Amino acid sequence: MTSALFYSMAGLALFAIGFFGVVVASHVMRKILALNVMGVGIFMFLIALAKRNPLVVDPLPHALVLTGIVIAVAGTALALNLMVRIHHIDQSSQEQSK
Amino acid sequence: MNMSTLLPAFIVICPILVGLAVMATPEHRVLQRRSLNIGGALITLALIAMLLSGVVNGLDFETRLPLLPNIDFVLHGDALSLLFVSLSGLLWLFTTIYAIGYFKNSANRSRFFAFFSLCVGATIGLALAGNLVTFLIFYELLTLVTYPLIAHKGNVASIKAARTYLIYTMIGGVLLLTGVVWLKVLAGPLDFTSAGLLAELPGLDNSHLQIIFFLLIAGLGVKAALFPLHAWLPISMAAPAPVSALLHAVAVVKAGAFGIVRVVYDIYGIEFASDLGLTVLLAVIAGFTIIYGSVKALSQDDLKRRLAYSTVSQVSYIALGTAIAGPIATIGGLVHLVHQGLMKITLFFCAGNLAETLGVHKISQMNGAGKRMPLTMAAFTIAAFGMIGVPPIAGFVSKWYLGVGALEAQAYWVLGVLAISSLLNASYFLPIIHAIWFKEQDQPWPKEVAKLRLETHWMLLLPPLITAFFALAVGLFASSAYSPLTWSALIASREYQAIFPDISDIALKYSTGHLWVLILPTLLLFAMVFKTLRAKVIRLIPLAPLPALLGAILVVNEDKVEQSFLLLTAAIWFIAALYAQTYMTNDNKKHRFYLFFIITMIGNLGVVLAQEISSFIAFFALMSFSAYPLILHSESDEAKSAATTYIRWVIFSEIVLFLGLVGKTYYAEFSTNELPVVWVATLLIIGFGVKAGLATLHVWLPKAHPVAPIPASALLSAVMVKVGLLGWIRFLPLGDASINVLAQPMMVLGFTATFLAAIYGALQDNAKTVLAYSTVSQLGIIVASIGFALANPDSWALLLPAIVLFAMHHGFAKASLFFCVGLSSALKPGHKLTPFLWLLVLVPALSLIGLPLSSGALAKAALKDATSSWPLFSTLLVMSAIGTTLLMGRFIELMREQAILNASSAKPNWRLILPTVLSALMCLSYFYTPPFEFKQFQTIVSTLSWSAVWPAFIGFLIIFVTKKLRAKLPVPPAGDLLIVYQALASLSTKTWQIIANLNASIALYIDMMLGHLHLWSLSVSRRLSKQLTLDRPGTIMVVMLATLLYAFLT
Amino acid sequence: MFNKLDIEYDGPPVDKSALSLIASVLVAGLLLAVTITIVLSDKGHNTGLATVITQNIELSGVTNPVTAVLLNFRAYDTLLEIAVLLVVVLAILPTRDHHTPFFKRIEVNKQNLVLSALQCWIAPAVVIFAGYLLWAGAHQPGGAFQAGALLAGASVLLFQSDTYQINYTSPIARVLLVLSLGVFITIGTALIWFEGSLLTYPLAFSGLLILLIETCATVSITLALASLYSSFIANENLSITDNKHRTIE
Amino acid sequence: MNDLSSSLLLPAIVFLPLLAAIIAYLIGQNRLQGPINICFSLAQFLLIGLTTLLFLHEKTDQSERYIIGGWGAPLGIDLIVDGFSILMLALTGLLTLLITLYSASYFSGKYSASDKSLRFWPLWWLLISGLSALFMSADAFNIYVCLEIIGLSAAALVALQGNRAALQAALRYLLVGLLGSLFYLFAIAILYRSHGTLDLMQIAETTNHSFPDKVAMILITIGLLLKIALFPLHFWLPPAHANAPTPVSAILSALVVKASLYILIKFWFDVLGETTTLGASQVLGALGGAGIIYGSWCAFRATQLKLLIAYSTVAQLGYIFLLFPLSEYSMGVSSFTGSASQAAVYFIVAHACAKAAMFLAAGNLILAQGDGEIAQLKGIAVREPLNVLVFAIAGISLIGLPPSAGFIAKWLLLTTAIESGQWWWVIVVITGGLLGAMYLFKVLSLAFSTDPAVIESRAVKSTAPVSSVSSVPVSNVMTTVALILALITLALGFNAEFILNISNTVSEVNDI
Repeated sequence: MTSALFYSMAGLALFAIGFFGVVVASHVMRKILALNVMGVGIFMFLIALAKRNPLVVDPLPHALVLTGIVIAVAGTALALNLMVRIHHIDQSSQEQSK
Repeated sequence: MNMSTLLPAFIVICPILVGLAVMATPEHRVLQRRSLNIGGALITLALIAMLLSGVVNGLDFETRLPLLPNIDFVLHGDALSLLFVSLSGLLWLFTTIYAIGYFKNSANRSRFFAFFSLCVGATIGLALAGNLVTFLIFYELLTLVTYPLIAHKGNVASIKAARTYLIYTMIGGVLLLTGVVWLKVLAGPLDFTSAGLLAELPGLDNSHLQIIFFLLIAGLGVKAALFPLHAWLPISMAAPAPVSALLHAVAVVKAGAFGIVRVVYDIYGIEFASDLGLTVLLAVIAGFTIIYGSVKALSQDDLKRRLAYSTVSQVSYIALGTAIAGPIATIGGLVHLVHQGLMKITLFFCAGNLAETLGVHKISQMNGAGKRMPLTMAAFTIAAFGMIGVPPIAGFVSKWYLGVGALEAQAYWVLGVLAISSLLNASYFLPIIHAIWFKEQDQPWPKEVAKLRLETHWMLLLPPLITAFFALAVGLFASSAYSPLTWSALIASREYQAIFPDISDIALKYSTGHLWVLILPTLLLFAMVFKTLRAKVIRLIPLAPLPALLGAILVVNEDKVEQSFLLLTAAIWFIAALYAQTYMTNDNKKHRFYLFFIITMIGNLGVVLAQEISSFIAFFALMSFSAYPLILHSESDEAKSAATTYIRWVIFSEIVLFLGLVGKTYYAEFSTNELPVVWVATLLIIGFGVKAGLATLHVWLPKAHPVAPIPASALLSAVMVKVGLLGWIRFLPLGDASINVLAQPMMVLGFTATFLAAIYGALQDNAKTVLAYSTVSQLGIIVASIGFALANPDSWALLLPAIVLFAMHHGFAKASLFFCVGLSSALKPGHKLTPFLWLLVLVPALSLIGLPLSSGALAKAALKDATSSWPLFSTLLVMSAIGTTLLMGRFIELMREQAILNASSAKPNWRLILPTVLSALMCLSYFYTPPFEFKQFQTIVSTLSWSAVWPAFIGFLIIFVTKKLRAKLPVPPAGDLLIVYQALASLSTKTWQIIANLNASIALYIDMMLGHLHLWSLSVSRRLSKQLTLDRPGTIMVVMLATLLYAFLT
Repeated sequence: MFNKLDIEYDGPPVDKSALSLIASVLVAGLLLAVTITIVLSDKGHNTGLATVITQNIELSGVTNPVTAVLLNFRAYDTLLEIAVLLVVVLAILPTRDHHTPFFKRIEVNKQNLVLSALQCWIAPAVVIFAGYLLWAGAHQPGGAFQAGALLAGASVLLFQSDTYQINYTSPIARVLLVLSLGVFITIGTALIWFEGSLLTYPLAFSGLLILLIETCATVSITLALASLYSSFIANENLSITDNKHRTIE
Repeated sequence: MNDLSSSLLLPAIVFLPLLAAIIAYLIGQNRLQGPINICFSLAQFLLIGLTTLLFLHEKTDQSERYIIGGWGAPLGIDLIVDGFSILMLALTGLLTLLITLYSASYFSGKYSASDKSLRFWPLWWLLISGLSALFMSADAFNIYVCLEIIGLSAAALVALQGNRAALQAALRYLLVGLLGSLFYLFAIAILYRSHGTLDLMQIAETTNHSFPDKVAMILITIGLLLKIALFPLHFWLPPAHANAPTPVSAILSALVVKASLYILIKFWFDVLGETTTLGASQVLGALGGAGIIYGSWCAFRATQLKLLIAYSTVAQLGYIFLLFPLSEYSMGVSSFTGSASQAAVYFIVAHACAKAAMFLAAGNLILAQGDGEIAQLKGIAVREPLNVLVFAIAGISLIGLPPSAGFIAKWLLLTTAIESGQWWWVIVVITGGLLGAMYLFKVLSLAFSTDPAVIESRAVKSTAPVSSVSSVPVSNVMTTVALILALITLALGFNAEFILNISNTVSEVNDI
């Protein structure tokens, strides 16, 4: 059980947990977080992939992870922004209704 | 890319371009839109003419564009497509003019005319389609383009109609698509080949082809309104009139029928289809639709719905024609495509005019429309008669060819269908014609437009007149070079190639000898139309028959029978005309009387001069139908009931005659066996028997004659009845074959009629009825002699002149008796002229009885001599004299009572007496000797035999003895057997009523069930969709993941 | 899963309908088990592209293989990735231009001593460190993204005390945001002209060009991440400019 | 095609929109924005047109490869252009040109708040560049990045309206998009682990029936099905397309959904061809069939016009998914060459043009009449005849009635279904056509009906205080754009050869 194998299993587990979270969670915030967990799972799998052969490190997955992280941040930011704007509209409509 | 490849494309593109251009023109630019429309129509017609001329002299036109991997978009101008293209191009022009007039100031006309020309573009494309895929493309385009036309008004009814139309045509379109795709997969590119594509394609499994055929026909059947798929047609009557005119006469309905023709002939090939057993199925459906459509039409009060149902039945004629696997039936079917188009579009134009100018939509509101809109209603009548199949109008031609074709294909039940449908057509068109012309306008018009110079806007009036004229011309000149009939014959010859029979002699040539005889009367007829000339024309009427009279004496001498008949008819028409001059002077409806007087005269003279079957039937129909108003003249109740009985029997005889003559023509031309066909003979006997007063068929005679004005009843009795005899002489195989099975019954019927009529007549209290019964009894003798001729043909040479002589004698005698009835007021005792007048009465009466020196004696002697081979005949002949004396005695009694009753002071009117004298003179025998060159017994002396005298004494003896007895007896009703028939008729209508409301309740039940089903399905779907709001996408996604996992890994 | 997106939902964290719960647990477990068995079972390609990259490392102009991959071998990916970042920034920034200067310092009466101290010590340090990171990227792990993230962190720190206020819609901000993508594209297309195909750095200048792209990327990333953060703050108190009367808590 | 591969045509197709986005963002709000964007779209259209012509002219072999950065396959990223992708590019070019024209006048301040246009134009160009990049990319991870650009910019565009429904729809669309892309990324990771390269061609060469490839294929299928919105996973599409502004919903329905489909087809037939089994394609076919029926049924019951059109997209996608079971299986591997692929290609093109035309026409109708309620549409044919005509033509193509491209597509699909003996798909296609007719003519019958009662109420309504969006007469630029699209659908209906020989799927298939 080399460490790379262990980490990739951990990555897969995180992916599955994340997916489970997305399917089951009901509040949007939880869904976004679950998506992030899935993303992290994949990145861990990729990094474990890079160090599969103890002797040599494959830099490509690292680059993929880097790009993946930036895209994940972007996606999450947009999702949060939309969520917040919905929240504001709900709040202002409640104020008017009061 | 020369002309031969571009022309079809231009013809299709032109209307489409016009459509698009019109759609772009704004609503208020009326002139631009109008010029675009009419210009487009004319250009297209010009192009079609070019195509027509090209195809006629053998050029081939084809536009081929690549469409799908190995299917092309083909427009090919062959004979069949041209038939349909020229029809739609022509009718498009007229419908555009009509529509412009119709939509003078209504909303969104640009939209209407745009879709209108697109619709015609689609129809032309459909007609020119070279393969089944192009046909399918234009077929579906047609649905799309007609939808906005039906929904044009935008009110609830038209939207609902459009929706139903869509549901049907969409499903039809889908079925057709599946069929075409399946066929394409099996048989590759589906180009139309003239004798059928699939026949020679190897390795096609028949069960597939049958299913495909069913799919194709179901798809096309929707538009061709075959039985189960026709419901959209009547409902879509909510569309404006030009739309229903275009849809039902030209575009949509014909597209379906044309499609069926294409599939059966150019894809399957007629032989291949028939031995696959497909054509029988189609024939049965078409037959059923014909009957069903007509039956449904009966019960519709809305005029356009009735016309719609009649379209449903008429279009199936085309399908029937194609389904009967015979060349002549094909011609019938194809030519009906054009004829039905012309007739139906006229009917719809007139319906549109009625709706537009008078606001009349229901048939019950149409009373007296003839007076208000004479020209439109005239067009309507011509087209209606055409639909019934009255010669010489277009409808008859197609029914004729269908009939002969059915016989050729041994499909006898088709003849039955044709007969029943003609009967039904008559029963739903004639009441309308009666209501238009002969009923007074009982309530004000619902929405009358201000009276213009013409009866309505000229644009509304011109098209129906032109199409009606075309319907007539196409029928009359059917066998001319450029008629649709010859064109369909060309098509059929290409379809059948090898086994195409020679059809030249069953063609309808309407050739009549000595046509110059009829010129004067027709001129007078046209003159009658103009109000100003009417008075002068009436005075000229007696001159009309003179050319015929002169012709009879001088010119027409090659055929003795024709000469004598012509002499009889012309003479009596001349005398009657003279008599009518004075008799009708103070009658307020005399213009109508004289109008129909002349038409009947033309019909009668025409029948006598007719050379062959078609002209004979044409004039026969003309005479019988135009006699109807003469009978109806006095408008009294008995007149009305007599007239209706008369017209019903005329229709019956027309139909039976049609069948008989169809049979005769077929067996004369094509059948190989020599022996005469019994059923043809029976039909002919029955057909002419109605007119000639055959025993059980005579019931209309005693009712009709007394009711008509004197000159009319004289003509009816003396001349028109003889036409039946002429028909027998012309068409029965007398003299060349003996049909014993018919001979005996005819003789029995003849003599029973003679004696029973005499007894029945003697009890009558109306002088004219007595005369009518005497006609029946005299005709009985003629019937018996014809029966005798049938029994032993060799005696025919002698018998013919005797019968003709007897007919002439009876004609003149009966005419003069009828004229004497007119003089009854002058017979009062004590005036110095009375004995002379009584002489006028006695001479014809005694000549009828057959006293020596009279023409009757001469005729009876001739008859006795001709039938000498069978002594019983002459004894019965002698005995008949007793009957006649009984009738004459009763007649004289009534005349004396009449004289005492209305002994008016007016002195006898010379102008009445003169014609009676003329006709009375004719009853003396010496007039007959020269024309008939009777050798041995022609001398007058031969009439001096004792046998001519003793029956008269016995007759008079019985009259005196039974005088008091007869006074006590109740007067039996005029038409003896009629009561029986009427009972039968009421029985059948009652049973029909039961059946009708039985299936009405069934239909209601089905609708209710459907309603429940619909509601139930809606609620189920609502409940189902509530649960299935896929609110668990998460779980669904997981489940899908699992299924994919399973699917991939196994 | 996405149907009930009501923000105000304060019910149980996991919707309790038993069916979906059990089903998803089961299948998730199955999914996990299957993938793990597959991954473990299959040896697969053990070294990936390591050898190829090491061979071409000298051609790339930088020694750190990750940066080489990121900015030379797969430069096209990085370009598109910057475009992604730009997408989100555009989606989030308020659309109306407030015509306030790009960078404004607001005098706030009550000062939070600890915060202001931290700011003046740490912010400059972070800036220098970020510069180092950027420079080291060529031969050690580091580079534009890490430097940009760090600077963004510093800007978050600065925003805490509301003393600094950046107007992201001012022209300068717009130019800076778009700078990295613009530079990258110009260089990329220019290289077509010089080297014949997209993004092929000339051997001599590749290091220099990568550095230039890296710096512009850092600037844009910092501003982008800062704007993402400040958009949340702005939304908190309904972006200052919208309703003037509202006081800043 | 040496001049093309070395020249700047291919990369320019991606960079030009990016440049346009930057400039549009920098210009900000002024009247110059419209014209500039129009000439950018024109330039883009010409560029793609040139590329297509060159590609057709060359026609040396199936595809053209463009090596970025000179590094070659495993290391660097390549751009590859084959028949199918050139067709999709051409489609993108055409739709960009037309919809930019439309949105130039749509966002010119008369109809929607002009400040939205500042955010609209850059996002629009980024979306277009993402699409163009996706159709050309030959690298698995690069496809992921393109999918992300498209997903995010599309979600941002959906949220443009700013009202709650739009935001909610955008959020749901974004989350679904992210989930789909993560699945895809996970599959890429597995593929890289077993093949050691990210280039699709190289992966294709070394795929065998091994487990990882199968799992990767499953994950890609699930991820992309989520993004394509096939039947059970379609819940996010109707609200997203209905609430987006008209030009956005047009491009969404016409192209964005097709992008993920393009990738799925690429993987399903080319890259991981061996792993696909007949059973799996039948499952996809079944889902497609169910989609047709369910989509049409929901469209029929929809009360909002745009919602109706969105559901009809769900239905039409079902048709395209029939491609999978119908493509013939030789030696267990289905190839994207048979007549089924022709049908699918034609369906994609026909649906793109027709749906875009329909959305634009519907947008015009809604602008003209004030609100999206179908019931309010009574008698609109009188006031907006051209738009109703465009709506009708587009509808005809969707149902598959003859003169339109939809008919050719349906014809090809039916022929394939019958040839391959799977006659049950024929029934599905037929019922789909009929159901389609139901909802189209529901709208058309309303448009034609001119109830006097309705006319008065409409007359009163238009003079009364106008509802939320003022019913302003539609500018004729917008109507003409819709009309051009409709006419293209009709033109495609008359000659199938043109499209089929662009997507060189035809070249191998000439024998049938």
